[in-house]
Amino acid sequence: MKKIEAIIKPFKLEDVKDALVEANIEGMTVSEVKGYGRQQGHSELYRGAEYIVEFIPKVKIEIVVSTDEYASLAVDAIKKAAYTGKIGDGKIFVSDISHTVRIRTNEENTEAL
Amino acid sequence: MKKIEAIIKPFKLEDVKDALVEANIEGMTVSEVKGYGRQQGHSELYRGAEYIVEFIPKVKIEIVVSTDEYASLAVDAIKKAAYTGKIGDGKIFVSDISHTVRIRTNEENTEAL
Amino acid sequence: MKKIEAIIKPFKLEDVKDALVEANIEGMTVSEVKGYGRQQGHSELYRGAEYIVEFIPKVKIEIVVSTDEYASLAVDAIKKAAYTGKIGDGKIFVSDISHTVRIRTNEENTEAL
Amino acid sequence: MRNIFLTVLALLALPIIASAEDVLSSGDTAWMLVATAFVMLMTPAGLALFYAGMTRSKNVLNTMGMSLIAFAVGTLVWVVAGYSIAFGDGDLIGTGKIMLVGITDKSLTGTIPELLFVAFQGTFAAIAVAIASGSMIERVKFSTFTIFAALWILVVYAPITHWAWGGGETLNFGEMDFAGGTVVHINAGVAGFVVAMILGKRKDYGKSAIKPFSPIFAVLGAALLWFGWFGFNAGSQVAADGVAGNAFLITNVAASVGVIGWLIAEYIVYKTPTLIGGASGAIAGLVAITPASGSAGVSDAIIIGLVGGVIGFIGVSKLKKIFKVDDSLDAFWIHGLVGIWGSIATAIFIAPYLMADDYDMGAQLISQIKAIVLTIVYSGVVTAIVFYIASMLTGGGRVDAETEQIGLDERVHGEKAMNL
Amino acid sequence: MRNIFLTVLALLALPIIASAEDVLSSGDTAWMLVATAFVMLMTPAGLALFYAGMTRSKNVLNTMGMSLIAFAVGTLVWVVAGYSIAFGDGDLIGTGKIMLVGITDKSLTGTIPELLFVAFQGTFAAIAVAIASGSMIERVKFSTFTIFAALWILVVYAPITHWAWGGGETLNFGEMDFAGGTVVHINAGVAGFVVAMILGKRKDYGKSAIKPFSPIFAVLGAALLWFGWFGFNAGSQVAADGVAGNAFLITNVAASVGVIGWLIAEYIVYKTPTLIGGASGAIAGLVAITPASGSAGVSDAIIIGLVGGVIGFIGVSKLKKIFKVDDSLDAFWIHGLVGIWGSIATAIFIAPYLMADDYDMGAQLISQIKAIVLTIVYSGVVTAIVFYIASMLTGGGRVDAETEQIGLDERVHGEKAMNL
Amino acid sequence: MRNIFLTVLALLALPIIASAEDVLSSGDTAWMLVATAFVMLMTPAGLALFYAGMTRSKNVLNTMGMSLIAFAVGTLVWVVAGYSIAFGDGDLIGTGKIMLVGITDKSLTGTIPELLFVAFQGTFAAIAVAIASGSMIERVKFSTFTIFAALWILVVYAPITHWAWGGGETLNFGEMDFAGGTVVHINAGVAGFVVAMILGKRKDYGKSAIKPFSPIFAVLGAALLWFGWFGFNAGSQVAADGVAGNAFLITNVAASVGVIGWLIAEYIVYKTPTLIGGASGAIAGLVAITPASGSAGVSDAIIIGLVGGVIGFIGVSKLKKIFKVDDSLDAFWIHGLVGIWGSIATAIFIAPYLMADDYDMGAQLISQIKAIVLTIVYSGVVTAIVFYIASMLTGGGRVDAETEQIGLDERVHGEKAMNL
Ligand SMILES: Nc1ncnc2c1ncn2[C@@H]1O[C@H](COP(=O)(O)OP(=O)(O)O)[C@@H](O)[C@H]1O
Ligand SMILES: Nc1ncnc2c1ncn2[C@@H]1O[C@H](COP(=O)(O)OP(=O)(O)O)[C@@H](O)[C@H]1O
Ligand SMILES: Nc1ncnc2c1ncn2[C@@H]1O[C@H](COP(=O)(O)OP(=O)(O)O)[C@@H](O)[C@H]1O
Repeated sequence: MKKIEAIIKPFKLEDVKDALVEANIEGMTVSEVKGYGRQQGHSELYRGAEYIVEFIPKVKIEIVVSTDEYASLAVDAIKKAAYTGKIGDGKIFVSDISHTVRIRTNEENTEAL
Repeated sequence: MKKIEAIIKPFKLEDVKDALVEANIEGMTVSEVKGYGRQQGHSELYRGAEYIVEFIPKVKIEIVVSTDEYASLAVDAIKKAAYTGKIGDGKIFVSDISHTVRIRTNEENTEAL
Repeated sequence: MKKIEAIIKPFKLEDVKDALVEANIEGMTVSEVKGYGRQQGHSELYRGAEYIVEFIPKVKIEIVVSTDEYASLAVDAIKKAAYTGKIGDGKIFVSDISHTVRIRTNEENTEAL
Repeated sequence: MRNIFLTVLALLALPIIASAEDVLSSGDTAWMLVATAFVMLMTPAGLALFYAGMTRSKNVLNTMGMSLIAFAVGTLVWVVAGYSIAFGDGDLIGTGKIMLVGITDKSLTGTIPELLFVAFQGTFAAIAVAIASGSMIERVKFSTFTIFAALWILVVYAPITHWAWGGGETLNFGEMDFAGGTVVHINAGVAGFVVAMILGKRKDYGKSAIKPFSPIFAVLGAALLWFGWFGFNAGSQVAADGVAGNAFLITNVAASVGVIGWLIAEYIVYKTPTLIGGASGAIAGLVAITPASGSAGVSDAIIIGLVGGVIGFIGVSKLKKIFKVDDSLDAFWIHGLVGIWGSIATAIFIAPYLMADDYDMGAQLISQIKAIVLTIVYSGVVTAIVFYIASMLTGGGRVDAETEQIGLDERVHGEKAMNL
Repeated sequence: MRNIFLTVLALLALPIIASAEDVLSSGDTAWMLVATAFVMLMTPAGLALFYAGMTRSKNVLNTMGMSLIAFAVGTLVWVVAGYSIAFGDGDLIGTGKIMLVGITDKSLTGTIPELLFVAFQGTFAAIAVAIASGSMIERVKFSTFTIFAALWILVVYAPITHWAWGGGETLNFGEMDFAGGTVVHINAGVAGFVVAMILGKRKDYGKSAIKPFSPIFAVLGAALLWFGWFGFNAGSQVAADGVAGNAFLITNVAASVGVIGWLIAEYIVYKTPTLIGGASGAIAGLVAITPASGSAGVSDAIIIGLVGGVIGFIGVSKLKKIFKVDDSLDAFWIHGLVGIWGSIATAIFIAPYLMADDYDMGAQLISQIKAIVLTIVYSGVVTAIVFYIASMLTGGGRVDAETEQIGLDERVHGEKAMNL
Repeated sequence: MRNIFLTVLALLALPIIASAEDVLSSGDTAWMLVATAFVMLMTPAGLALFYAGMTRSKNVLNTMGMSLIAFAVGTLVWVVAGYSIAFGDGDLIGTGKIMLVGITDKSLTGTIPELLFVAFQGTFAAIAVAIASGSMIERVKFSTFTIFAALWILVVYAPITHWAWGGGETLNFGEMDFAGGTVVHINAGVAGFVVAMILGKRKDYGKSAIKPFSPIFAVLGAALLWFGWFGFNAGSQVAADGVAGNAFLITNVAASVGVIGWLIAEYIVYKTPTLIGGASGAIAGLVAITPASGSAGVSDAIIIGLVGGVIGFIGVSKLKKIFKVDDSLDAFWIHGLVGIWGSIATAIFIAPYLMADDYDMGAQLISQIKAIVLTIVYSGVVTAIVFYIASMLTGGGRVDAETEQIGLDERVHGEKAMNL
């Protein structure tokens, strides 16, 4: 089983979710994170004093899928939906999951997904 | 070493923590996430307009343990404590950790846990 | 590729970020988490009633790097910058990443980082 | 107060009687100083929070900023020219008091300083345009709205006020509008609706969930509006007397039953009495009683407010869907529609002790309807013109799509509602 | 004001003197219009925020909603029947003013319009039951509370008011209760405590950490309560005069030393002066001075308020643990216990310039104690009955366990305190 | 009001005339009861929120707590000794009214109860030291500030008040300071600046981003300050008359153009009109008009307020960088610098109808400057001494480095601004 973690721009969340659902991936977990990278934060004003916001709000999506095919489907869906072409679009990381359980049913691994 | 990630219902956090502590697992990291899955969000009202909340508040627990035995102890503890039998109870994912450090003491791997 | 996850004290974030940037690691993702461990939470008062805050605010930093050398550079940088010597300094976990994509450019793996 | 003076003086039979009316009363002045402060609080605090609490978190500050700038700009244009247009001499339009020329600390309006009356009326102008901002949020340009607010007060609000209260004769139909049901609420509601039509819908409207930032702020805002409304309604008597006392009591009753009416309707339809519903119900009850607050009794107020709350709920949750206009915070449905109900009810529900002996309900109803129609037509047409001008002057009235998506707080103001 | 009139008139020796007392004073009316608005603000804004800020985030809106509905329902039942019971003619109970029959804009109470007096007293009834809601939060049904609020005002609050202020003779013991120490605070505190006993503890009480949503809102709420309390106490003089001025000053002083007393006690015991403590101390000081606000001097106020703050702290942090009743937001400890202190102190600490020449402290202390006991017994017993009735009518007074766990905001109102 | 009495009495030619001035006016008293409540609200609600909203999330409660404790302690020391120093008899310092000895409910100040005047003036003392707290936030010890607040009111504020308003002759230069431009604002701004210098910079100042917790609270706080300022300025007439009406109107206008001025300046320089800027502009406009509120006309107010807003912006965004003092919330730049502008402008911009026939602008300007210099020197020097004493008594005036880093809310108060 594979876990896909994607860091994307917050306003793309809705699009990415729709793309994943279209690719038949119907489970995911989302969290709010802050990203540091090439994208320079916008500057904010505070009573006339300007400062750079280094950490930029991002959204992290985590999806666990059963097969490598599903994994590349997911990666493709995210890539397309999260794309704007501007710096800061984010990254996708894939790693291995050795074991999965669905708490409600006690199903394991592929069935649990 | 193994990492256990569990997505559970927020109000079960206290129970799960207690179950883990009882199983002698005394370290964990918790974060607030939003989940998308089979569980349909409740509908919320906004001045008479109804809409579905697709992303449902969940809690993610991350635990790193030294051995496979501990891992299955942890999985069992979580499974029992987080169970309600209703849709949306959540999932448990297990993966590998190759290296661990305790910052305070510089201890590594098993000793660091 | 390696993923480094570090759980640190929130007020050390700025120092750790600076240390990582100095080590030429220029991408990271940060989130707010709550930690449970040996560090006892401080007690809070609520209208005269005292209670222990078991979950303590922590910050999680996630960094994906291309090589093992970079990984140990990162671990060292974090270890030093996050150190206070007091209980609750946190932990560093290292694991494997099998695949990486940069959404903006479609670059993969090492180039994506 | 006035009475005992007159009694004393009458007994003395002195020539001073003729001018007794034109003497400053410290009691009336004390009340009007406070009433003006109360109405002031309604805009940058009450409405600002009521609206901000119902806006999405990414646009909260922009919404709040519109109430603030509406009050600032409104106050300025009011003393410069608005008061002259509204309360100067003339039939179709007032003149002669530009920059308050000729008014001194000794000038009186009734028994209070005229300068205080200027301030009191200015707060009405400002809140009217701030109410209309609720229809435009999350997409209108801040600059466009600022210019719109200034123009609208001069060209739409001040003339309508002149006809209703300022001495205009041709366009005064003898309507009863004690505290601004037509002048403020219908007028503002229609104006908001027209601008919402011109602006078009928000991109997300009807698509994704638009969650209110915080019902806490909406309720707090509504409570402050309710508080301020005592100045609005009981202050419109421009004296601290029995009619003001009556206005105060029925304002409080109408707001209360507005809450109850809305929550019951909501409970029946959705099984969920919401806080935003309760807050909105209070406002609906207050809007409904506004024109009647100088004439209704307590049982009238119960009917007017309760029906007001129910109509508001129906407007927002049912009728709105039919019209397909993204009147974002329902300025039309809460102020316009409920305002029409209040204006009609004013002619029907009158306390016996405040009803003229020769009161003719049929004739009065016709007066009310004439005034409502005049307001809708004039406000509807001229608001559109004014908004087009404001848009032109600012290179289009709507923010670009990226700003709308990312949020106006970050992009327009460089700020965030909360940094936790 | 009254004096110069009398002087003038006396000099003229005219027959009008006899009725001079029954003339409306615009100054007094101005003050009472404002005082009523001030007290109104205390419930849907002041108390709503003070309580909401101390509630867990998942129940914030429900707590706020209770203050809102208490005010709405309270205002309605007050004009329908409460005022008649409290201020109508009769010994054990008042009658004859149902739906305010017979009262017009010309009716006076002292020198102000009676309709305004109705509104003023109505705000007291509403806040009393809202105070009691603090003992029930996070578990009582919204519907149960709504019905309870209506019944309680009619059956508990209005009769007690009638005995203290409304002309009841048999059950009036000559107690000094200028602004409602017994009528409002002890009464509400006891009522809250009794309902908390009936409801039982919250599931988490004493187990897991119950963190207040936001001390910011608690402090803001306390500041608004403090502000409104000037209307409560100085307004209870029903005139703008020297006694009102005295009441104003000592109210401010007592609140201030209440803050200081609580924070010092907290610092001594826990080394941590909290903001919620400071806010609670202000309320304790205000509760303590309420019955004495028409008679104490400034040095009396320092003692009454300071001790009030310390007693409040001891009640909440020490005595509460002994009683094992989950009086969630401490309505009894802050309003009941401190109210008892204030009521007793009223007989002891009196300004020389406000003390009757033949003042008998011993006799007065007995009057105070009789009134306290009557209030505790009557409120205790009848509140329980009323709450059982309200529970029955709504299928049990407590929400189900899942709702309690998930939170009332989501489950009862379908809303969230903040969507960031 | 006074006039008609005099007229009536004059006509009657009775000997009562001589004492007519010393009679309580219920109208004036009504207004002053309210004005005092308004100014009270400014500190624990208005300023507390304005400042808390601009503080980092980890120190929000501490900042709020300073306003609360400033008001509590300020009120106490004011009635104990402050009022005596400020308004007792004497040239350099007042005496004879310790613990308000000799003042009863019948004592008058003009036409209002003296006890009310005590309360009114006490709210000024409290807000002055609370304003100064803005310069010290995020690092001063809570205990140090508490003691500082008490001492400062007695040793700095009360004497300066005595010279300006309380009957001091030697150090009264005939300056025009209607509502406290010098007494409150310049004084507090200088005091804050001096303490900021002594304390030193916050560790993060100029290094990492210091994000304001929430502009929502800053705007709400500013709106409440604006509201309260009507009591501050129009209340300083101590009567409900034409001058109070004038003061009310121009206060509102100056605040409005202050918003406009700041936002325009900000837009020109940074292209970003911020909400915190708008809120700060309102305060700048209000500070600027304060000394002139008894004498300026509406066109004067437009100039004074607009320039006030622009100067405030320049001070905060440009001049502040030059001075390198971490005046954290800009008490000096907004109250001190803008206060100086207002004080000078008071002598220049006067309404014709309020200008004395023999008005000598040159001489008046010199008076203004003398009073400004006296205030800066006296406040600067004595504040430093007072702060050193307060520091000594509390083992140093600054929290330890770890507390500063982790946040004062958690470490000093054991609380968190929001538990979501
Ligand atoms: N090496 C990394 N490890 C973890 N997260 C990263 C890494 N590099 C980038 N990120 C995340 O991806 C986001 C986008 O990266 P950035 O360099 O700003 O632009 P781009 O995605 O266009 O390369 C960052 O804000 C951060 O959250
Ligand atoms: N494939 C997945 N990857 C990551 N998280 C998932 C996945 N499927 C479900 N989840 C998480 O588990 C939660 C519960 O899943 P859901 O399908 O709603 O019910 P159940 O747990 O009963 O199967 C979701 O809200 C989501 O957070
Ligand atoms: N086994 C674990 N798995 C996941 N997170 C852990 C684990 N142990 C500790 N942590 C995280 O590290 C933080 C610090 O651990 P703690 O035991 O308090 O002190 P120390 O780091 O000094 O050993 C915890 O608050 C928690 O977030």
